[in-house]
Amino acid sequence: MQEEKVRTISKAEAAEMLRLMYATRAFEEQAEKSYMMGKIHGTMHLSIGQEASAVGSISTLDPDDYILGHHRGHGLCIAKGADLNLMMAEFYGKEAGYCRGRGGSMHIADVAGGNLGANGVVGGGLPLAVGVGYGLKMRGDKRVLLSFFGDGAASTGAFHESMILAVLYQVPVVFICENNQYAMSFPARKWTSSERLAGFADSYGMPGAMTDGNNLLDVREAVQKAVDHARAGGGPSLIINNTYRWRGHSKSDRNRYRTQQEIEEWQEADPIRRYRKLVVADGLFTDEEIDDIEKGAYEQIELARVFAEESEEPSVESIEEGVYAP
Amino acid sequence: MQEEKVRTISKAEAAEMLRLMYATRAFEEQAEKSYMMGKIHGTMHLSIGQEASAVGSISTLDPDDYILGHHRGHGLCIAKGADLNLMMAEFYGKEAGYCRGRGGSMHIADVAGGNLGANGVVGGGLPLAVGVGYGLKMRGDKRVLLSFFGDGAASTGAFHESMILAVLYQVPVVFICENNQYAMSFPARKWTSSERLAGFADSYGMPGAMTDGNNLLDVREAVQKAVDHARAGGGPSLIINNTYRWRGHSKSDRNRYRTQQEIEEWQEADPIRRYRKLVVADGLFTDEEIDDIEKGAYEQIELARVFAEESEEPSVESIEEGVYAP
Amino acid sequence: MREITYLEAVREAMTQEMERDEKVFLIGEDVGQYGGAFGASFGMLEKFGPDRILDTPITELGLTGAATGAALVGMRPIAEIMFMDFLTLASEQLVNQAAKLRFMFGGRATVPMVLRTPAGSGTGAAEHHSQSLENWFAHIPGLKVVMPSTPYDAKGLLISSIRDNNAVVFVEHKLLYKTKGPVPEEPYAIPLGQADVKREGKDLTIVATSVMVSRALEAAKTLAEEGIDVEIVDPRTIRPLDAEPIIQSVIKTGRVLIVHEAVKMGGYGGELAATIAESRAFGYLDAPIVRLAGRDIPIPYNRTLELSAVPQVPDIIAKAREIVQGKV
Amino acid sequence: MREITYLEAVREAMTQEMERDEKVFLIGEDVGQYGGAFGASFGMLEKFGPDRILDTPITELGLTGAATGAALVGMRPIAEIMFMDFLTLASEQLVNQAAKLRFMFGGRATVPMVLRTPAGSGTGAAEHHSQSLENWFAHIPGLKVVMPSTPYDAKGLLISSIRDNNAVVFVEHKLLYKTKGPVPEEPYAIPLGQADVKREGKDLTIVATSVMVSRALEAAKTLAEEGIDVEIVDPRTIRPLDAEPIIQSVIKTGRVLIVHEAVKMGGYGGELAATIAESRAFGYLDAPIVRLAGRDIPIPYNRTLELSAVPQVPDIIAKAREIVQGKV
Ligand SMILES: Cc1ncc(C[n+]2csc(CCOP(=O)(O)OP(=O)(O)O)c2C)c(N)n1
Ligand SMILES: Cc1ncc(C[n+]2csc(CCOP(=O)(O)OP(=O)(O)O)c2C)c(N)n1
Ligand SMILES: [Mg+2]
Ligand SMILES: [Mg+2]
Repeated sequence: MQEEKVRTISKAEAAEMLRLMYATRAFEEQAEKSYMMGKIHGTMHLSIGQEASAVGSISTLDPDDYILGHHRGHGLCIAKGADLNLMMAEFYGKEAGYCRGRGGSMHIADVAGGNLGANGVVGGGLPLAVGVGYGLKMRGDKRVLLSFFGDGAASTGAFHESMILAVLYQVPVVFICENNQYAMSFPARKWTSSERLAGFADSYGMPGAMTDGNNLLDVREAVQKAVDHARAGGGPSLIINNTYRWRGHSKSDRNRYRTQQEIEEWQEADPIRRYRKLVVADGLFTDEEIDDIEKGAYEQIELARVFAEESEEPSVESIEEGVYAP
Repeated sequence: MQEEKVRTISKAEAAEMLRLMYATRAFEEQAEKSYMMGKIHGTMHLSIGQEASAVGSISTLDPDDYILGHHRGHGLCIAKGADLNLMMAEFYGKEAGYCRGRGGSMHIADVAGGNLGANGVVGGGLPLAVGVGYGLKMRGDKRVLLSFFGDGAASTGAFHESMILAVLYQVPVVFICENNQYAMSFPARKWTSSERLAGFADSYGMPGAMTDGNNLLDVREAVQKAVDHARAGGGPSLIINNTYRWRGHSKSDRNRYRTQQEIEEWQEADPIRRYRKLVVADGLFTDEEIDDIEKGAYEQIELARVFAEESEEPSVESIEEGVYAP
Repeated sequence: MREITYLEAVREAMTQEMERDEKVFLIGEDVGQYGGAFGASFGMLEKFGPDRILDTPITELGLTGAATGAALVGMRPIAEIMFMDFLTLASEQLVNQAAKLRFMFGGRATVPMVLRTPAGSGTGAAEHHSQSLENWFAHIPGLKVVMPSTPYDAKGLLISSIRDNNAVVFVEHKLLYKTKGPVPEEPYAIPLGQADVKREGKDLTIVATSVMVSRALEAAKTLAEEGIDVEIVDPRTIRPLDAEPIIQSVIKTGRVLIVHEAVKMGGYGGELAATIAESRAFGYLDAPIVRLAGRDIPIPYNRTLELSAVPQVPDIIAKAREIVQGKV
Repeated sequence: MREITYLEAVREAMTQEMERDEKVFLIGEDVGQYGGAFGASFGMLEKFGPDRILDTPITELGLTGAATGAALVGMRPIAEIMFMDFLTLASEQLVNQAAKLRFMFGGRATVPMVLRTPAGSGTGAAEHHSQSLENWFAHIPGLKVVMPSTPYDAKGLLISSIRDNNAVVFVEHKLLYKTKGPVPEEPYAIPLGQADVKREGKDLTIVATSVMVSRALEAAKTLAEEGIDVEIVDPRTIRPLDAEPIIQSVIKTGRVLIVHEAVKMGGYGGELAATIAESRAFGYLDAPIVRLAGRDIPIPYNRTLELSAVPQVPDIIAKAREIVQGKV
């Protein structure tokens, strides 16, 4: 069954997905290091452990389709094909960054490239998604949007209102809940369950699905179906990718709300290693080939780091630019 | 079946419920007249046609239990035992009114009497309900709260967040959606259905029920169950009372979004006449007895009108009173 | 010139812009068949169909965000929030998203949208349907805030707002909807950020917004009879503020009264007073800068109390008199 | 006296009040085991248990309303909103319900609650986690708004806020959390609505709020070396405002500089400037009233830009100098 799915994907595409997952892992590790070394001010939310959710989902898109991310958005950016140099430069707050250093980790966007941005407000992207979808639909554009959010965002009023409007206007949007089990320290199980989250689809009147979010093939299959449905004019869907973040919520996290054992169990289900094992078992790749992909990804990130560190700071004179459009 | 239910209610209690329903009908008719005659400034939302939902629900409460209403709240007030004089005086904006003329139709409250107020904001009472329930629970108070809202309020973010918190804290609150099929001109069927509304209970993890909201016995039975559950420490429930408003949304309504035929069909299902027929058929009352109750209710409202009209206006000197508590 | 109401002017501006540009659409509660709570879009559903006149369920946050998202991908939505009081529900999307997306993305996005909403008291709708919160949005970089006081301004400013490439909060006043005035039939644009002198005078400058402009004009008639010649400046756009005409007027008259309906404390009158006090007009002031504004209470239901909660014509007359007579 | 941090002062105030009055409880996102995003309630779950330290899912509107409802039936909730930016999500319940219930019900209800929230920039958290929106709430009758600038004030004002019978918005500043100062161990109450002169001086009055108080004190040292003797008044409560000490100070010095972090346009500085301009201090002014405030931009991420977005010590020094030297 898994093996059949493996074979539906070309070697080139599989290699690209592996590269994106490794690049994400490498980006996050570098981000953490840069932060620890005091090169980065502020905070960040690392997506280590959630790579299959981002890459599996976004791999179903055409290059000119759209995504809307959230605060834990580095992996989404990368999966959408971000230029790693510009992304790292933004993380470093540099003029060369995607947002000229104005946005930083929580606001990386590339509107021209179809990445409509991360968001500092939990649930903040959901109402936007309805409008993006409606805009596309209204002008007969065939593009679709993936709108990502966390289990925490699912408890916000914004979620409820957005689901209702999305169904009412039948927008071409796939809503993807990256259920990593916690909103900061608040366990999703205290107010819902993965099944209940998926069940909301029914409450609102759209197709719903639940995936093993650490299984790239599972994610990809569910999202592909929803993307096809949206592109064919069938309207929105809701997908719950069950996954886990390995790191703390952000740098202030003392991890008091979960056990080391739980973290280790989920690390056993490392989404990258799982996909790697599958493709090697299937004979699509040798271990050496994948080592090369991994190494390449880490090298790219190292180049991005250098690029970012060597880039210019934005000038203080330019500070008021960009508030208003002419 | 219906007959068995009829008999569970004493004659005195049945008479009281009939009186409350007739008083509501009479109050609304008088309110409309006063408005037409230019005696009332502002707007109002009449609950004619929804009397069984209000009276049936609130008849299950002990006198010191609580309710939280909404903008279409006259019937809820009356069912909670409001003094009709003080209520009408408030509607007239008089000093003797429940809110000293400050609140008017949309804000009538009697905190001491357990009526925590109507609300001008659709969905505005729902978050309050969670807190009221938690307050009661925290101090070991055995009282319960009925929190009323419309089908329109169910689409607000406030609804979603409130349901989640209510279940999380297991508050002694019964949430009652008076689904009168429209939010202003927006038909509930365009975004949900009565079944789906009731189904939200499941999504959040609490008991849910759906009633024929024009059948007083049906409403009463469902709410009684939920009230008992809440009082026993079982937490919140969600009940959908299906009903209909006969009048326009407010005075600006041209009724362009529904047919005369639809209105007439629902008028056939007049909740007062239906209950009246049942108790007469059952032999509990003669028609004459009920005529007397009806007449008494209208007389009470006429007295209330006179009281209100003869009451004093609030003094302009007192205008700034009540903003802050000492 | 043809006279139409402020409400009709709003509708005409929307209609003409929708005819001109198919990217413009309207979204809001009951804006379709019902025609909007005040009738602003009455008949527009029949003209433009349900794809461009979008009725929503009660979802202030959702619909404001939907407008923002559509703007982000090139549409030009007009969102209607039925009462300004309910912007308290929508402000996350307006303030954090619509206003900031462009700056946050390094200037690489545009959010061309209008959020229309009626503000103000006077209709007996009480505490939850009568607020004037314009200064909340005047405080937010990235937004523009427009407050027309006449039918003519309403049409011209709304057309400019729709054509503007930023998020514009367009504040209408319920009591103005039925007021009539001359309005050209063809489309025309009044630039945002341009104050207008509604009456020339030499003794006292009154800076007034929205419904207070007509009350000030009314007051000016009585004051003129007493020999007090009032100049009335209407900022029309409160963000950005066109301060120069105000400063010039104050330099000319040496006295200023600021009048708005919103609660005084924390209101836009403070901005106006401070702008004058830190300008070169400061040296020309012959009297303290006086604000006349809403009382420090929520808007009550009772008719008499409601009227007394915000400045009325006699209040303006009395305060103007005091200033000119040196009694403040 | 013992020195503790501002954050510890906040925690101590909550803890002592919860020990004193069992009606007091805390509700907010991650206030339990996590101890709050900034650690304000760290350890309180262990002390008071989950019935009085309520963790919530992400529900700003819901939890603010829940606090309001609990207050309406006699509890004394403290709600924490993790960042002031998210009050944009909660403001309906705060503004329409908590602030107005009492007035709307004819004075027959009380809503004794506190809503604590950290405001301000300086932590690199960018546009959605750095706003200073205090003037939104200063504009709302029925609310009180408190902005402590020192650990001592934080404890005493928070105790008063918890004991107050109204809805109090208690604005903390992220950058102050780690600042230390003398704080008595026993509970004490600083009355709301009482300004405090943080430094006496004769040449210039600086009215500053929150983190700007310490920056102004810092600036005053340098200015003193230049022979400029600055008086610093901290309103501490911005609604109600204790205007008298400010007016008296301006009468004494004849010059005033208003400093806050929030964006200038539409900010509380306007209220302060207008209050002075319409007071009897007007006649004593030797210079225009000057405001120094946040730039007209959202708070950017880049460290240098972020610092440049709001007043820093050198900006205060420069502006004070200009005023005293007659250059404005
Ligand atoms: C509206 C809002 N409330 C609170 C926060 C603070 N906050 C940032 S991330 C977060 C948890 C989000 O949980 P979830 O949506 O599950 O995403 P995850 O962090 O788990 O990826 C919180 C509470 C916020 N950014 N926005
Ligand atoms: C938040 C909010 N949005 C809009 C309105 C305007 N409004 C008042 S009542 C109403 C419809 C409410 O529908 P529902 O909840 O079904 O109650 P019903 O009027 O049908 O009894 C609307 C849109 C409001 N008062 N509050
Ligand atoms: Mg999560
Ligand atoms: Mg309804």
